[in-house]
Amino acid sequence: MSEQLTILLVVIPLIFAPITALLKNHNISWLITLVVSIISLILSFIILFDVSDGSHVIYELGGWRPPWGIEYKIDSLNAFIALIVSGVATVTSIYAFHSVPKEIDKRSYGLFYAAFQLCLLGLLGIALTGDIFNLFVFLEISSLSSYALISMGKSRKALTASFSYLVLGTIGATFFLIGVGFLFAASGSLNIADIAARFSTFADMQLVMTGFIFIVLGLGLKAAIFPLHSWLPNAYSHAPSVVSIFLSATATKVSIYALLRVLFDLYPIDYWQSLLLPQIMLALGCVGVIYGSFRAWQQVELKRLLAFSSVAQIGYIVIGISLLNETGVTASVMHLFNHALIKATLFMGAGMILYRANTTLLSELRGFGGSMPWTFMAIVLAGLSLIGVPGTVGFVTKWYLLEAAISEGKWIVVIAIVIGSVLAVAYVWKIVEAMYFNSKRKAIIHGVNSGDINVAKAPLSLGIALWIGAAGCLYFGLYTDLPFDAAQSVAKALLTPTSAIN
Amino acid sequence: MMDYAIGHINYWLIIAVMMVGLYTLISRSNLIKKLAGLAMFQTAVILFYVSMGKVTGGTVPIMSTDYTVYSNPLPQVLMLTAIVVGVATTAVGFALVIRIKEAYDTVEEDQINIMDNQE
Amino acid sequence: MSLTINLVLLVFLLVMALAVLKTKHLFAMAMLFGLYSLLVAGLFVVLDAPDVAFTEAAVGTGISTVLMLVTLASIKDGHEAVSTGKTRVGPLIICVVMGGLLIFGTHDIAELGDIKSAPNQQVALHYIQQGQAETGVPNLVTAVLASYRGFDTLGEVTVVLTAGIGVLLLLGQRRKIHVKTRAGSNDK
Amino acid sequence: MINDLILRVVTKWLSPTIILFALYVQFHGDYSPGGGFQAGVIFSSAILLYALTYGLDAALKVIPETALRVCASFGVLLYAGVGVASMIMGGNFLNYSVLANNPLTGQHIGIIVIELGVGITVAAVMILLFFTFARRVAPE
Repeated sequence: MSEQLTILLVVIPLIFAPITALLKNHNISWLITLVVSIISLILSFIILFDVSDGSHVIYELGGWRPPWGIEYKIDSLNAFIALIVSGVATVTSIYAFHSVPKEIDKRSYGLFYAAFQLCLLGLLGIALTGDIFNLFVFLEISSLSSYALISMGKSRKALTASFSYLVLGTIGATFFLIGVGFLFAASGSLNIADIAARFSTFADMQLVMTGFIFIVLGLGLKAAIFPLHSWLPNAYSHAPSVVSIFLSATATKVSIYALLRVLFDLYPIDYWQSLLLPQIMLALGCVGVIYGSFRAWQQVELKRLLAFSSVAQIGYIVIGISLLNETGVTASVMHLFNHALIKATLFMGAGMILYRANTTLLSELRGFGGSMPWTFMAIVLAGLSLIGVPGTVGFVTKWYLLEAAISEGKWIVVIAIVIGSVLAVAYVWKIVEAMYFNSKRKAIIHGVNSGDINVAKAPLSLGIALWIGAAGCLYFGLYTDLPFDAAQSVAKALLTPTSAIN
Repeated sequence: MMDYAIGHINYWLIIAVMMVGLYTLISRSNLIKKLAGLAMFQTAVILFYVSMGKVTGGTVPIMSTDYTVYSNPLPQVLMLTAIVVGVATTAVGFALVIRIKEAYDTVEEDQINIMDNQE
Repeated sequence: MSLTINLVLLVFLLVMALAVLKTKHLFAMAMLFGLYSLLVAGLFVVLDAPDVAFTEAAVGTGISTVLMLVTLASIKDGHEAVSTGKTRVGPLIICVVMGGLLIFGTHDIAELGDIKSAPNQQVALHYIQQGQAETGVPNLVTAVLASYRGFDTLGEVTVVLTAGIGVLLLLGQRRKIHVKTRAGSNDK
Repeated sequence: MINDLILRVVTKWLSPTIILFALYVQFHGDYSPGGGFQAGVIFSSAILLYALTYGLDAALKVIPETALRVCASFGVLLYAGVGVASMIMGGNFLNYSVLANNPLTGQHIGIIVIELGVGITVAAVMILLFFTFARRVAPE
């Protein structure tokens, strides 16, 4: 029975998205989205539980045996990513109840929620599939819906941000397609397990190598790995709050997941070790951490600051992968989860500030911390996690990352992490200083209704969602078992050569 | 050498078209031209795939008692999907261009960047 | 023979692509783009892919070009700005490197039309040998599209729906907004 | 264009022919090139032609926008519905063989229905795209 559940994860949003698209009423569309997200979350939990012992759930779509048909082959990594995506979707849906009516035109509620569900569906599809072309199709579903979602931002810059994301995202997807084509020309197959099993028969073809480079470049663009991150800051800072929260926490993570699949399952590890990719990734990761943190520190606008900090955090994940030992990969996989949690919380905080102050410019938020103490506390908590203070989720990953780097003797990583953390302290302090320590200033009126602090109280749904995130930052920092165990079993499975699994 | 060239020139030309598309996409400032480049780039990739499935002396992959050799249906199926994805992307891109024109009164990326930086 | 036609069409295609790149007049570009798609459709016919040719002719030459023309009509901007016609070094280097890499990669690709190449042997062979027996459909493209890889096609339909939703989100609200944003942008 | 007699007459004859052709492509896709996607695009081109000669408002009278939206969603639901139906009948998602006693008949039913779903969605979305874009063209 649990096999049928895996496909339901994709089918349920697929059935409800077209229905939602026809609705006009906000509350009904919202309720459907929430229910879909919660069902996905429950299903992901069940699936993760089923595969946590290292087994696979195999689902043959259309009843055709792979490699002729499309196959879902769920292991703990698939389930873990699906859990992250649907978990963030659930929290975001709760948050959306009051946020969407404020930021989206009232005639487009149904369409907006439908696009949101399609994005969820695309990301879940990527996370589950075992067929590399099917992955491309779902990548495009999630990308297309995210272009539309990002362009819904209030400022006209959202349009240009969305356009440049569209251009770069499509280049990324097309590079991925070229890579898949080259691999297909060498292997004649599209099933990841099938290609991996027969890899040695065509390993030394130039086709395979070019294919590899294009696949990695394409996914790197989608995952916004430094220096291919240029679309990210604009896209996330100008999108509506709900979209920023959801995409910042999931979209790049899912692309990194796809990259993990390609690096560890599709191609053998020693293949790309011989191409010096670990060294390149290590260097790019270190530079990315420092660059991202530095640019974040330079920003004067909260959402943009957070977006640049995402670039840095992706750097940490890349470093962990490039270390190629169990602790490093465990740290990376865990950071996928932790960063999703932290960034979702911070963007929710930013969204609440936007809701009340109508601006996220740090210079205009003077003294806001005092008038919205709960929001401020949650932001500080998530900020501390970003820095990596002990007791928060950020600390756990940084600790394992350092451990892995030291055991490999990669001191440059240690230096990069230390510099990154110092800069993180600086930019988090910048937020705290702006919101709490600067003297209070009241007249922050841009829009008529909500500029005044006394008029607009942030509604409960926003606060609940925010504190779910913030509590998560703390809880998973203290009780690391759930994500750690999952991440460790994932890392073990990834680092075992694929031939051993078959 | 000659055989090698004849066997590969088809792919080389496709790659050349692909790169012209990519160059149009990343070098032009006009947004509509960019999208045309994007579509050309994608179409060339589609052409690359379909070329892989061609079989000399083969025929269209529709079963019939008159033929025994057929071209490969799989790349064709994949590319049907890719064409649809391409047109979907282009459509959303054009919609964005119209909105950008309304908001900025220009479709030149250079001018838009200048305006964005001024704010 | 078919290789010759193929090559001639490809050369035309390259010329058309360069023309799209070079032309300054956007309406002319739209027409050239339509021609480009038509040539591609012709190539698909030569490559034994009538289904794809059909789609490309309808979509590339039809829908895409019409959408491009409608976009041009609605932005009332017939000419490209002159300053942007020049060669840009950065993009050129990227394209040359990428193109070089791809040509390097195609070094050991099977020749055009080789029945023994991996794509024609591995998975696809099963479709040709068993496809009609297993699905009852003689058009193997339909068999693979609708049955073997039916889930991809479901994804494809979802992409179409997504595009529809996306465009409605962007342009769905009539002209009221149109006037407002215009006025707003003039203020700045 | 709206007042051009030749165009109006030709369109009047051409549109139904195109629609007929679309239906042929739709339902004969198992035996000859074609299928839901191609048929959908061809069908939409008939409506496009009508809209170009008779004007957008006339075309909207033939197919109102709400109907298009419903059709677009319905096609996807039809497709997914076939998948769900095959799950209920005890097979995997989209396993058409279980839809009838004879697997081949099941495959046939499945393929025809999903192609229909594809055709409906594609036709509806393409027309919708055109209408939405065309409405942005301000009258001179």
